[in-house]
Amino acid sequence: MRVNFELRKNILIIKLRCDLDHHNTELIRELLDYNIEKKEVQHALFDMEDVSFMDSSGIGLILGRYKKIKAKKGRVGFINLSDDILKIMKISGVFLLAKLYDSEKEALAHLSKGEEV
Amino acid sequence: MRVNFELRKNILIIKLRCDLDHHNTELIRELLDYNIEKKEVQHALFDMEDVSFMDSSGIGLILGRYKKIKAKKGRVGFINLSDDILKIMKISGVFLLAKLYDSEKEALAHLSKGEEV
Amino acid sequence: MNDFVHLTFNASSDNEQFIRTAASAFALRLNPTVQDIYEVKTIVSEAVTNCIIHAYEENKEGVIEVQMSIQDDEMNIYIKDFGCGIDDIEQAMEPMYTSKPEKERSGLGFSIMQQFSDDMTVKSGKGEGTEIRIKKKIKKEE
Amino acid sequence: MNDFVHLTFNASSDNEQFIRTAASAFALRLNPTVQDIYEVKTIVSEAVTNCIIHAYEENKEGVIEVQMSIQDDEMNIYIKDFGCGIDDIEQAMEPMYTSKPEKERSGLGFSIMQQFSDDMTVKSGKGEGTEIRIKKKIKKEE
Ligand SMILES: Nc1ncnc2c1ncn2[C@@H]1O[C@H](COP(=O)(O)OP(=O)(O)O)[C@@H](O)[C@H]1O
Ligand SMILES: Nc1ncnc2c1ncn2[C@@H]1O[C@H](COP(=O)(O)OP(=O)(O)O)[C@@H](O)[C@H]1O
Repeated sequence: MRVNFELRKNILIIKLRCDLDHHNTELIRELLDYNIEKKEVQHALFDMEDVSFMDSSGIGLILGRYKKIKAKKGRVGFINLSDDILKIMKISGVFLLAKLYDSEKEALAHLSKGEEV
Repeated sequence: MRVNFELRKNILIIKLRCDLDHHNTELIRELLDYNIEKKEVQHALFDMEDVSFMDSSGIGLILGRYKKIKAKKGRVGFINLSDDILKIMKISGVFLLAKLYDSEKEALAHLSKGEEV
Repeated sequence: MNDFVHLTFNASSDNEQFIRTAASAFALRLNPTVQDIYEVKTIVSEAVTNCIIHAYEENKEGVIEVQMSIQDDEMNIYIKDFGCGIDDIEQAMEPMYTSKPEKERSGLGFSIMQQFSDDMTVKSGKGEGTEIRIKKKIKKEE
Repeated sequence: MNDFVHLTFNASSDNEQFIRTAASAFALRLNPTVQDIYEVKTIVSEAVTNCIIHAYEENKEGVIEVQMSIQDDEMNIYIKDFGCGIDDIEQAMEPMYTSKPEKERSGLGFSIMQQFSDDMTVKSGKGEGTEIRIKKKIKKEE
């Protein structure tokens, strides 16, 4: 399995488990959208613990999903970023739109409280 | 470090810690011989735990060291072989000359007792 | 005599992971830091992905060349395709510019390649394919 | 269109580890068993080592080609050098035969390649370089 999903109230935890390159983003995009578009889902939390590589295709994937969540007036968060992934994500400016949390617990609390990024 | 040595009485434990291909066997051959030729050494025990790849160059290296130990009227043993390495070593017939032991303890006891292979 | 490897392969997205692994395996002889390995992988991943998506528009029959060589502590990487080419290189290299927003491209490929390289030159023209030359200094792992 | 990769590299022993890694990275798309990965790595390692030691007698300037392609569940591997060639192929393929016992060669390279392949053909002649073609069925990891 390249992705695991877990729903906590209205927050979808998306645990990505593959290299986020062009090849894999093509394979998982629809699956992500299928889950994000479920009506119970408002916010998304990306758990990047098992992502060992990500390039600009991965950034494209994440920005695309960000837009879907935004359309639902939801928020996006990240946890468990390695230094390398963090570097790529900083280049992308994605942290202007979504927040990096120190733990799942913290992320779940903040996302559901409706706090602004 | 590609190799660790440890002397137990007259048994030299040789812990190999690299792929045993042509490139690495060229790099470690002299170091092995330098240690084997020390006068305290009579037997050799190869610990293969950290060898994740071995091809016929590795077999050549081992047979060459076997000859040096044999010249000292010593014996050679092996421990910690993965299935893959075991397969390659079986093809080589090296087990007609040297024995595979289940543990370091067993190997040390048998090698020093002067038991025949 | 400096070590080199030339690779020629078809424009299949399965080859993206292959070329990353090959690039890091080639760099290994310089005993690179983990960070430099990551950057080398990212550089070739971005460049080869561009060949697949842009140069050949996902036609798997397209041919991609990657050449890597080592000179002292520097790695030279050359990526070439025989695809559609780039009309306006300056525009293409702008951060966030992409000709394929509908494919969710972020337009950051060139920016990332540039940030991770010590030197990068792009040679291209409409219908002439694209060649990218990169130099990257590799720091040794202590 | 079947995926392929052609590699050309110089006869440096540093390239032995590179080519093993590249071969296993290429095979990965077939979702192979750990055992098949090991066997693919061993096949190319033996063949490329022979090019370095025998064909070019450790002259790093020698050029080696490795081509890999996939057809259904089968991997085709082709290894070519432009070195000294083999005079007596039958003798060379005998288990334990080596022309370089002083280099502690075990003479088992060809035997191992053969055991790990489903089909192997060797084409060579004195002064004509050597070509080896291997077919290997890849079992899928469950
Ligand atoms: N190899 C190539 N062949 C043709 N066009 C290319 C190539 N590489 C890049 N381009 C063009 O340059 C633009 C910017 O590339 P890049 O910065 O990597 O962003 P992205 O790949 O996300 O579009 C692409 O959208 C494309 O129009
Ligand atoms: N690429 C090659 N070019 C020239 N001679 C070769 C080549 N490959 C193998 N040979 C010859 O075949 C012999 C047997 O090869 P092999 O079974 O791999 O054993 P080894 O490499 O241990 O000698 C070699 O000793 C050499 O004489």
